[in-house]
Amino acid sequence: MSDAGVLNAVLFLPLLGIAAVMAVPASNPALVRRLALVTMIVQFVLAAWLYARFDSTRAGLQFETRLPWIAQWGVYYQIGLDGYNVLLVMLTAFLGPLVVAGAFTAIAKDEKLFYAMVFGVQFAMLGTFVAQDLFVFYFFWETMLIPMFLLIGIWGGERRIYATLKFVLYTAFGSILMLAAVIYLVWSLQKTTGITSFAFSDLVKSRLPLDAQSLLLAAFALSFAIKVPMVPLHTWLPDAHVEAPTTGSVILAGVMLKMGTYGFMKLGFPLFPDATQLYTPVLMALAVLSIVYGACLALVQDDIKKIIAYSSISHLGYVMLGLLSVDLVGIQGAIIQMVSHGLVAGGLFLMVGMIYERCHTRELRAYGGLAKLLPVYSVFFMILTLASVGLPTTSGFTGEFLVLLGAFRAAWPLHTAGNDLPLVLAVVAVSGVVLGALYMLRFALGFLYGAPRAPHQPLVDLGSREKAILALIVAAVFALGLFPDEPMAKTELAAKSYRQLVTTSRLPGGTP
Amino acid sequence: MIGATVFTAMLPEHLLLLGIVGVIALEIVGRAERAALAFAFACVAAAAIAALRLGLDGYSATAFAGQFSVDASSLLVKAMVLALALPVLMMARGELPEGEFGALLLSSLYGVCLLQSADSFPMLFLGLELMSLPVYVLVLLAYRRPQSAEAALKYLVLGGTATATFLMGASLLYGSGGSLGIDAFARALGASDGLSRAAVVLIVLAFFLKGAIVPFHAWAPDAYEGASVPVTAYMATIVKAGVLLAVVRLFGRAQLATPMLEIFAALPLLSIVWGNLAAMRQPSLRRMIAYSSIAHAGYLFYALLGDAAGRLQAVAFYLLAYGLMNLLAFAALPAAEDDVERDRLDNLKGLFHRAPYAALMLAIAMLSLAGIPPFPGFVAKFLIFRNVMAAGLTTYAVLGLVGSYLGIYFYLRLIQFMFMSPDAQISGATPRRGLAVAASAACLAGAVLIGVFPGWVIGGF
Amino acid sequence: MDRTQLLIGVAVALFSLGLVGVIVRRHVLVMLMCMELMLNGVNLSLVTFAQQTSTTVGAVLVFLIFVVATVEIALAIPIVLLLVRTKRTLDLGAYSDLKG
Amino acid sequence: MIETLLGNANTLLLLACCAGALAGGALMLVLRQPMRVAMALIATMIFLAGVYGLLGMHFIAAFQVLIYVGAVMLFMVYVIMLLEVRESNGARYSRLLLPGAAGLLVLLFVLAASVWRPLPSPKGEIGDAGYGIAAFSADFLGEYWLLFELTSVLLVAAVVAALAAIRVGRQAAERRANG
Amino acid sequence: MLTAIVLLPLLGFVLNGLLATRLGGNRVGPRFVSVVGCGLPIASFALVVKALLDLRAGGWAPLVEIAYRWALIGDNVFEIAFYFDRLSAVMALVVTGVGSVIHVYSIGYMKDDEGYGRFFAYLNLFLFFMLLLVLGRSLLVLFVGWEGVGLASYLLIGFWFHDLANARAGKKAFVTNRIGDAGFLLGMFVLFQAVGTLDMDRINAAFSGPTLPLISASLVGVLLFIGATGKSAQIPLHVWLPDAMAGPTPVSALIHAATMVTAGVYLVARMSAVYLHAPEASALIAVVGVATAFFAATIAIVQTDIKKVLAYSTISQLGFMFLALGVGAYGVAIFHLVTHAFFKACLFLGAGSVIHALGGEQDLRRMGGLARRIPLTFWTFAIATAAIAGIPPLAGFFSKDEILWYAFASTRGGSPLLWLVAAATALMTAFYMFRLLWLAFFGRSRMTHEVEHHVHESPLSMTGVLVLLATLSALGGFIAVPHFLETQLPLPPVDGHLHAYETPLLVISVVLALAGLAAAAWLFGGTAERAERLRARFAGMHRWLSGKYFVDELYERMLGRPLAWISDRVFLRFGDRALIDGTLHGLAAIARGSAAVLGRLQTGSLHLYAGFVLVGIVGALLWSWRHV
Repeated sequence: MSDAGVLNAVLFLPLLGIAAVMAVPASNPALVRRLALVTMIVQFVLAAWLYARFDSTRAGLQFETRLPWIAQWGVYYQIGLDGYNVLLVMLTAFLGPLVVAGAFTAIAKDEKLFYAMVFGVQFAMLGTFVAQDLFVFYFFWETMLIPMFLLIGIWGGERRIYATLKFVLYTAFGSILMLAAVIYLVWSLQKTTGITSFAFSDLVKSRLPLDAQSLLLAAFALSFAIKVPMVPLHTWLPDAHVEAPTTGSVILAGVMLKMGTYGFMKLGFPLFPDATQLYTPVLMALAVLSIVYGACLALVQDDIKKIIAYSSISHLGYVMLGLLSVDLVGIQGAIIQMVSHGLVAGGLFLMVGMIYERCHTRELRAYGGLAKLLPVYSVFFMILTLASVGLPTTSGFTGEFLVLLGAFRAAWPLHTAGNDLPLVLAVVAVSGVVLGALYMLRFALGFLYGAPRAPHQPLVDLGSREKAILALIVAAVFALGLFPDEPMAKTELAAKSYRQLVTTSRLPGGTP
Repeated sequence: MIGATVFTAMLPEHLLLLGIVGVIALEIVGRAERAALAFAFACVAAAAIAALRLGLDGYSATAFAGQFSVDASSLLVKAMVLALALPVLMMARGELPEGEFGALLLSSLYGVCLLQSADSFPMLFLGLELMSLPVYVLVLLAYRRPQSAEAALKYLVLGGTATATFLMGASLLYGSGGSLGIDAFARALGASDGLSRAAVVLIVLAFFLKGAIVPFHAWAPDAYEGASVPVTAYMATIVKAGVLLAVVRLFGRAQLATPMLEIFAALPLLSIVWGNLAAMRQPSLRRMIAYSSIAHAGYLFYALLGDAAGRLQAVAFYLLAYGLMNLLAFAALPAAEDDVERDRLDNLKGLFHRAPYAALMLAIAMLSLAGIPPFPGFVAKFLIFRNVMAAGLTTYAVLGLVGSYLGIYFYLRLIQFMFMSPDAQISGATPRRGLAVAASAACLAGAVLIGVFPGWVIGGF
Repeated sequence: MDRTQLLIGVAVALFSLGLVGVIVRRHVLVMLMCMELMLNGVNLSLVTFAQQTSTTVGAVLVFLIFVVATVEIALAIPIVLLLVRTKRTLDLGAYSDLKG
Repeated sequence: MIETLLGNANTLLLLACCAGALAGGALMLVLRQPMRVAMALIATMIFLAGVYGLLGMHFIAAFQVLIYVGAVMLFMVYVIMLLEVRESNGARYSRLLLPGAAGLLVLLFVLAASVWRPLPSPKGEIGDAGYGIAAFSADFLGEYWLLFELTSVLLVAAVVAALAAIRVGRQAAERRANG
Repeated sequence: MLTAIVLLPLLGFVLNGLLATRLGGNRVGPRFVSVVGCGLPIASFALVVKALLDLRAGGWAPLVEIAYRWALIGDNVFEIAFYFDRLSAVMALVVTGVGSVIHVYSIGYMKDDEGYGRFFAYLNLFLFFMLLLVLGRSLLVLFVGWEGVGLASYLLIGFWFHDLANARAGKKAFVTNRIGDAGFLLGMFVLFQAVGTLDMDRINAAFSGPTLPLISASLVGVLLFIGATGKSAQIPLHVWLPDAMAGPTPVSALIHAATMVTAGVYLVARMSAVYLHAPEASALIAVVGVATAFFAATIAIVQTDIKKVLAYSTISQLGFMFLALGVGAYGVAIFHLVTHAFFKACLFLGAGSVIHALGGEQDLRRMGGLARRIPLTFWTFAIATAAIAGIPPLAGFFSKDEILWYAFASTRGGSPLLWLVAAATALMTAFYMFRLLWLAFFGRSRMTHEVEHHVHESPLSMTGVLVLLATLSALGGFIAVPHFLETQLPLPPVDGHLHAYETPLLVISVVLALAGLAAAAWLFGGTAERAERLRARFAGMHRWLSGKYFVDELYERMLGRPLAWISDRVFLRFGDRALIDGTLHGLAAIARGSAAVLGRLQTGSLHLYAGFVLVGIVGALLWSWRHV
């Protein structure tokens, strides 16, 4: 099978999975689980193969597929891997099996539908990442709402209905405006250049006046910023995270939030460079605000899921900062930070799920001294916590360090040129390093240390399945912290093209 | 020679007529209860196939100069409408007196088909009446519930008003141009004298009335709720389709300009918002669908804002997606002893655990109606707003999209009831009947088809 | 003012009267008759224009309207009877079970 | 002299008929008893028939009288008499009387203003023989016979519909009879 | 080889961590733990010695060893590389040497602790990161070690985690350090921006080169110094060190006295080329250093917890080192660092031995008269005390005297004022150290009976270490570290006419040391009632001192509470709940309301519906009149 075929296989395997689990009689949940896990593992293997085959010295698309879909309006089913999405696809495929394995004991109700929905999310997320045609991108982007809606709504906690509706309505609102923007963009491309196409490669040829760019950027940015989420569009996240089942939280934190930042990197900024230049200060301020705001809120939460949820807001603020500091180091840092956050937050949510399965509460106060009760659990938890704090040798450090360095590098020349705002923002962002330590260690302090205290004692420590899941995640975390060179080599060209796109003006009169 | 043309050109209509006569005959000999529906089904299917074949062959002819003519697109549209009618017939088995239902449905379909070929206002008029008159009685046929008479009366009175308005407009048009040809309308659309303006406005409003656009929508919720499920499905899909397609035909290649443009944008926009909002707190599925259909009528009329080229494609594809999904929903709706209780949303709570298949089908239908991918409703919505945008009406397009956002909630609400709410206490819901399941399956298949190959389908029209 | 204007004026007047009659009169049968009145208005304008433009089609349409008007009444009456049987009144105000 | 007199007479008659029709229409809105309303409608129709006659559309006038007055209104009157016994003399007007009245005025004004414009003076003179029944029928059966046919389809459908409606009524009656 | 030096302790960490803890289900016994946990550090000590020999063989040309490339972004290279020159050699020797002996000491000290394996794992982890810190070639590697040792100290402070207070202390240490690290990061960024690399030798070269980078050296200096204040517990970030004494005593000795806390000193010395161009930054360092030394000393005078006294004395001594750095005497600072490592380690371990002997008692007020009971501990402790007090010819005397001299005479910001304060501090140092000695070992016993009778001398593994360190404290002064480093860290010039003062000052400092001894003996000799009277006299001052100037309380009030308040009230309650969610819920309510209104419009009355139609027609017609 050709490489492109493999990519398609990776993309469509989840649909096969849906069919498979749906075919199994509900009376045999064990088989459902096994099928789901196997499918996910196969998917990961294929993805890994592609990752290995990915040629980091080649710019542009690889493993590309391009078939007419709605040819008369220039809609093509076009997918492929490039430096922008290769790591994220890898991350998605990597988390897939872990998510499924993590759900084995947690989900007891409607398992068939559950795993079908997990596959649905997987399908939509992968599609969003590999899509190279705006229509296809939007198609997958929206599709993802449905399974997520059901995942949170059916298997969630007490206030799940509120949470899931909030999530969907929040996201859908952004998407609607984005849809309008998409249509307008394509139409204007057609009007100005005569090309009727949704392909990213064509859309970056569009030339729009500044006001149009600004409006379109606003529309795209609204949708992406809700997904990221950036303060002040974040309030769906804590509710969704808290009410969602572990699986839902892991998918949310692990991959879905990245779709927002990915959208910014792949579409939002490159498509409208001039508007981006114009509004960078605002967006950057919001990013830094998110860093600080999220950290501060995480500092005062008593629900352990909420702590991680708010920490996600803070961490994705770094990603945005890196992307906005159109500096190579910052961009690479942002990409790594995306993956890192996916691993770390995903892992932490998995661990919260594990403890929740044992104790059925998420109140931080209900716990204490787990280091004594669950030593193995505590070790993993401590590692992930430190990764989240951004301790060197973990992936968190790689991301944060490069992002901050990049932001600083971008800000310094401006500072010498007399514009101090970016520098101030960068410095404020650095303070996030302290706040991060503050809230995560507060969490660990109440959670692991002190006199042993937990509902439903005696607790059994991690089983081999759980150990395996966490070991894999931790391994990835350290790999990314100690040897980021190889993955970054794969994304380097993409980062360069991003920088090039965002920094070259595309106003109508401008020179091409 | 002429005879041959007449025969071929009107072949679908002839087949329908045959069906009508046959059903009546069966009724007379008293065999209707078993055979009528099957026969009607056969005839409609035959008509649909005939229309499709002719359409794909690109057949076009003018059977009666200035009165009746067919071309490929009109034939394909007929085929689409007739095909949409098939699930309705399947649904009706065991719910309605088959003889009468069959005859009335067929004659209504006959009207719909006429509308697609009418070249003059008398023809349009006959088509409209032939389409509507049987439906008044079809609504009545749901004699399980006392309110159906009320529903029928309301529909009839407002329908009659619509007819009168239409005729008034037609007569004014006649006066302004001395002709009742269909092209007179396009001309009047361009003209700026008071008479033509008044004529155009009245005619358009008449269609708004038939298509349930705010503020002429009021009959729809009551009529839909009063009718029995298959009839509601029929009204929501095929009658609406007939009206919309007739409007498209009426407009032909005419381009809208202010002030008509504004009327055409404002009222549909209003009904998008109105319908979507009002649907939020409806207790019964049929009423909810009614309001949603008001909103969808809004989207459909929006399509007329777009440039003439894409209109038929947009409207036809939208009607196809929308119709399939409505029929899917109604076909999947589990039966119950009491027709009133059948679609109480409260009774649908926890449906997923009682009837997973039905719940999934309903969910798919709702999501598609909400215009969320991967379901065809999204592509349809996209196509319409793309045309509006392409006509340079960015603001209207954005407003319409935002209006459509309001609609998401109540569709999700139904899904929430079916999947996330504790089960309702139902006194033994009777099992689905096979034919309805088949109908829903057919609709699903169709939906998948147009969902995966939208380009191909759109290319057809 | 010339004749045509007069007649058209009368026509639209009858049409309006009919429409308003539907709005204001409670009695079902009266309301139905008001609908007839609307159609009569239409007929008048059609005939006028037909005569004025000396074309046939208007008159043809008038004939169709005769037929349809008859049919509408023919369908309306049984429905009304049914309603009367259930509601025991001809007051249109009473027919409002369906709402919301 | 005589002609002008006749012409004036014609005009006067036309005016009178119009006035009568309008008066009848207006009465329909104000009269309480349905029977009287029906009478008013019949009057209106007859006046209109007169107008048609004066416009030279004799056959239309004839059909107006035959179909409308003869068939429809007779049916209507019959129904009224049938139901009159049940009629509790309820309120005459709906709650929308005042808005309706206002609406009437506005609508009249708007419609009249829209159609108000100098029209080309009629080609055919009054009593023009060109509009005899013969010519009309020729056209009807020649150019418009499709409409004629379709009308028959419509009538068929109508018959079926009416029968269905009546049967529904019967079933309802039976159900009530059974309790 | 350098890589091996670094990795050996890591290996120990991995082995012990996986096999000897509950994570690996305690597969191996304490013997294995001890062998691995002590053997590998000693091995890497040996390797350091070998590396030193190679260095000398190579004519003191720095050894560079590139492990691998961490990242290559555009043309920015980030390498994991090691760098071995005289300075790193000294540091590495101290770290591995003192580290190893403390490991050995721990064998006895932690013998019957349930977390024995975990303890050694952590200690090895600490060594690993510390070696990364001192051997790293680029600031990046140094930073990795820098944060890593912070982690290790966090883990070790909270080693007995069942007591929440210990954990809190650990968290406090980590967070306080993080504040410094933020500054460190910024400093790194500025340097990277200016020089384009983080390799410290390159940076130094750039700053010693003919054309300086276009950057304010003082900015860099200050930013890096912020980092140093965090790690080396200088004002204003000194608050964490005293609390850090919650950890096991060997930890206090190794991390919080001998090695980790001196990382700041190493950093400044390492970046000396930058500071040579940053007089303002240097002045700041000097002032902060001397101030820290002074205030810490004052606090130490009144502490009653034996380890707290030592902790404050550590802060104070670190202050001395920074004073030296501030006046440009980098070599001297390192010299004091070394000697301090010897005697302070000895003191802490001695204190540990005392605590061990008393079964966990740390309060001076419940000791006394131990001299006869645990003589070996006493003698070693006494020597170390004399050393720190600056009694010639012990180690502390030489290093401290040189610091005082350069504080007085250096042309790089030396001044009599600095000398004065430093001298006063030296006096206090002598005083509080001897006070400690007296309270612990002389006078009559104030112990409870059960403690009394189970007092015992520590095992050989501990006392042996004590003896070794005592010897070093005694003789360490004769290692001419400044001279050894002179080629790399030249001593600051002294303007000639001050040379006359050299001998008098030397005499004065000796006198001060002895005065401190005498005062302590006079006040606390026998029954310490004189001290009591003194305290009663200066009750207010005493409260200030024993309250540590209430700095913690101040921070809590100025930073802690406002942060919590803003987060909770402003961000959470107002921002999230009231403002954002409030708006959304409001919108939802509007939608629901309008839905209700529309529902009510649908009255079911046909009249109304027809009315709608009328309105519609009229409206549309009127509208159609526009643009006629």
